[in-house]
Amino acid sequence: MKQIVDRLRQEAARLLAAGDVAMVIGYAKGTDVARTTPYFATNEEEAQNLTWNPFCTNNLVKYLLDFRFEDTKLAVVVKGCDSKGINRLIYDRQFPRERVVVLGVPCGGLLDRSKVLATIDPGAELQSVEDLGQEFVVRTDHGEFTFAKEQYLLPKCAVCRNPNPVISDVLLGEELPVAEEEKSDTFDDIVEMEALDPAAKSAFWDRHFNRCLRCYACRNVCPACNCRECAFEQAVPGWQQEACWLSKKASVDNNYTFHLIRMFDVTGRCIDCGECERVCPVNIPLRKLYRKVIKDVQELFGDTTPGLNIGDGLPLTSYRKEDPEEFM
Amino acid sequence: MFKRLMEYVGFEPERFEVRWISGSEGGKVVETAIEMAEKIKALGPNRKMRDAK
Amino acid sequence: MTVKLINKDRFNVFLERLASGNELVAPIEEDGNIFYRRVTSVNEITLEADAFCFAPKGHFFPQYEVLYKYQQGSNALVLEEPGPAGPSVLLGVKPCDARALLSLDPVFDGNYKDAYYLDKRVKTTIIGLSCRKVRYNCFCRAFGFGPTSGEGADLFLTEVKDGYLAEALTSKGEALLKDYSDLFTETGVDGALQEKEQLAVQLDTQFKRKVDLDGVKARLDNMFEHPYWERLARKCLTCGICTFVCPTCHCFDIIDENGGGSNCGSRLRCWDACMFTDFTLHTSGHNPRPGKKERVRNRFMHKLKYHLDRYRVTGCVGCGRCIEKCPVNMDIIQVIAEIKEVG
Amino acid sequence: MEQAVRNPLLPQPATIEKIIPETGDVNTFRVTLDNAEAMTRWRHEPGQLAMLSVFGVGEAMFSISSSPTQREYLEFSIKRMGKVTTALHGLEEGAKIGLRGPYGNYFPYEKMKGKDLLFIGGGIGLAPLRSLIDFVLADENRGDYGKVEIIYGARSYDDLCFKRQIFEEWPQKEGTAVYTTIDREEEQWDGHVGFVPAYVEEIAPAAGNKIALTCGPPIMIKFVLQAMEKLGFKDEQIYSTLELRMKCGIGKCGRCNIGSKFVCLDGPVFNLTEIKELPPEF
Repeated sequence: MKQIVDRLRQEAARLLAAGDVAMVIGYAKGTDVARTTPYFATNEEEAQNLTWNPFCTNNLVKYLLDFRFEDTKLAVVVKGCDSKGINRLIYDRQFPRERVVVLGVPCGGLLDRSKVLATIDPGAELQSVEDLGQEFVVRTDHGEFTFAKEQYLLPKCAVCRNPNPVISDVLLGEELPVAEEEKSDTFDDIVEMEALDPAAKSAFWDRHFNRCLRCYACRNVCPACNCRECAFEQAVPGWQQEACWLSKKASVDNNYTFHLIRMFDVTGRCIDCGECERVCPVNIPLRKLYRKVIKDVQELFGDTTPGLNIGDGLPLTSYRKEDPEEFM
Repeated sequence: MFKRLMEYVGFEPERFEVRWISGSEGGKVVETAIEMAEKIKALGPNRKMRDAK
Repeated sequence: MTVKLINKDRFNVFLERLASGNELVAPIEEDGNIFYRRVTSVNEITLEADAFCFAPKGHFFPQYEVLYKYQQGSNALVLEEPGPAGPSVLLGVKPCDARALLSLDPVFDGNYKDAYYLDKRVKTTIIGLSCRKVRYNCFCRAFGFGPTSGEGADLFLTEVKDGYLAEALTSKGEALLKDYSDLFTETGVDGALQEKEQLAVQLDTQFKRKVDLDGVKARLDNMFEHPYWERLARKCLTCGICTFVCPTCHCFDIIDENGGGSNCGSRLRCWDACMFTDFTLHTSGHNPRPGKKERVRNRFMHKLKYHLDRYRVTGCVGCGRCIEKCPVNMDIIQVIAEIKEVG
Repeated sequence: MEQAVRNPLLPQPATIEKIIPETGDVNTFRVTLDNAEAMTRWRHEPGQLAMLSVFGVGEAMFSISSSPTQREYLEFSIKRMGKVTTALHGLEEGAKIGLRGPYGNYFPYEKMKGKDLLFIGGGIGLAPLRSLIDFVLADENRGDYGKVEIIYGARSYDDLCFKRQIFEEWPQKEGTAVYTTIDREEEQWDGHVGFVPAYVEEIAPAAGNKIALTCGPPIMIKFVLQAMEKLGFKDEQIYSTLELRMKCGIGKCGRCNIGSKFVCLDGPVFNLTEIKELPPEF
């Protein structure tokens, strides 16, 4: 891991010094080791603040959009899951391939910070962390702890199919092996949900959506949500004078509308980076929604997870004669 | 897709239907509407996504 | 000031009786979140939680509330206000949240009195509770109070060996002790007070992060144009989490909702956030705070300077919630330190 | 804490008595409160604001463009721009709306007594100035003030508001001068052509014993202020009225702040010395 960090700093410093990129978007230490923060290095000196560890959860791809109307070239650090977001933005014509240098990190999985803290002590200060392959070693002010990956990975990492970036210009480390049997997702959690009767499903989502604060963090962090202006923020949508898409009142009915529209919008486009669920301040199981559409798209249109390569057509915007008509 | 999603969040499957009806098939429109109306009457009013008040 | 003691068994009776006679609002857990909600059964209450819990400001300033209903006839316009709030008890309020209400009061009070907030404020009795643990991001100490300060509460509880120490801090608190005098006793109060003092000393050692506000306001007075804001704001997603979890954020929007025909409906107010693009957007398309930089700057300026300028109380109480929930680790403690460095 | 008696967020029912078209997209709405007693009790000062409601659409803040000396009704001159203004423009005479206010501070007309007044307006920006112009030109107040000069411009002849007043009523009063200009030449127009700031420099009003009041699009204000400086006006002599998006109008909703000041409470009228002390965020 130390090697990755060294390589990252070297590469970033080189790119910045040579003037190849104006900025390297990566991670730096935040509040503590377990709270890394997005970091924007603009010179060689700042490049030395960049870091990498199994707490680097943020998907940094979204930040490219802040620069989409400029002409500078940028470098961005991505994990396997995030890298699909690069393909998303390129496919959606939101960021040109030639303006981004992708610094790929092979990622052995991310540690679930809350689980770790719950095990040690919620007040503990985490000082360093090391990925040893099957386990993580975390040094804290309470001593050293070892966490088996099986139990302490973020949920999305436990079923990860893409530990290696699917698109990258510089790979900062050795590619990680992927076991054959891990290559297909069985969607157990979704199947379980589908099996419930309508009333039970309804009760489940009512409870979760009822507490949605409509902070829009899920939307703002999502690389598939890349519209210049969000329909939910248009006081007067052009084609529908005087009517709002959605009331600002965060009641359960409006919240349903918000989440269902967003869900439908990312159908066939969601790359399952899991950021929406991570950022949700009220723990709404959003991946249960978005993974459902991934599963359905796979079943109906035979597509794999979106974002694996740039050329993927979008199943809902392209017509094929063999498309199913199960609803008729 | 949409029907699957509606069902997933707890709408009864019968509440949403799509039919392919040509402009010359007036009778089919009526039939479908009646059929649909009966199904929905049997289900009762939709409580979902209504304001709690 | 009356100080009494209540043992654990009686405390449960106290809760039962509070819940039956009043609207009782207390911390309740749902899917790993703790919200202040109306209690239907006292078993739901999670008082001992050291966990993250949302601020109780929503009891006085709900995420959305009807301001009035309107009905427009051919010749008349009828506006109907909602009825007054009933009496309620807000239980288990942390010192930072009780203190936060003192920061909110001058906003809703003043020359124009906000009827909705003040009505609930007047009719609510606040029962505060000492913290039993200092969380990693807590920094209330920097604002001159601590995890055992009751300021802002009517009755202030501290969990002790034999139950709860109860200190009446206002006439409402006194009234509560009087109403339930059969449950509270004076025996053992001295020991409990000592225990509370020990707890205060012990909690004081638990603060991990050092925060010194000295000179921050003075620096901010001259920092509006500083390049720091641009740098700081880069990582912000401009979501509304920090404002929604903040116990002192009070921005709102007013919206109309038609219901039952186009001639009637209700006007509501709902939480809004200074982080949102459309918050200050003019009809003309002009936006005084068009980007992340302006909005992030406004938020920190508001918390650490504007609120203080205007109301003589800080807009931050050091609860640490925004630090904990921010998806990109925007950390107000680091921001305070950096302001002192660069300003 | 006392019990809140009155609810400041609750509007009073009001009626649009008359709609006076000013330009292609500006109407002046003459409004009375439905409660006759409330109408007699109503007082506002020149430059103050009020919140108008179209129920089902929303509320928006407008300057009261009629003079406080006009006690029978209130007037609002409103350009069709967004949701609420479009809805207002869609209403007919006799329609019911909601009104609350008055809000904000006002032009300090007491301090201006004995001085000459210079009004500089652009487009719809004349609306807030109009309440003060009509106030000082009212018979009962006219003696308190010196010369009144009005420099007013708009994009075209059609975009000039209050045409009857600027061309007939005001110039006919004693001790007044009204200068009008439009941005581009037009066939029927034989008056001045050019932007307001340039016209101000051309007219070159003397700064002595004068108070200047300006309102218009931000870009116009910016250049007008530069022109004024050239003409020797001191900051204390210049007032402007600002506008930001507002929702509550009573300093609670948090969006119209410029630094620690709220435009709805501490404004909309600011002296240029105050404006220069504010952070440039409006």
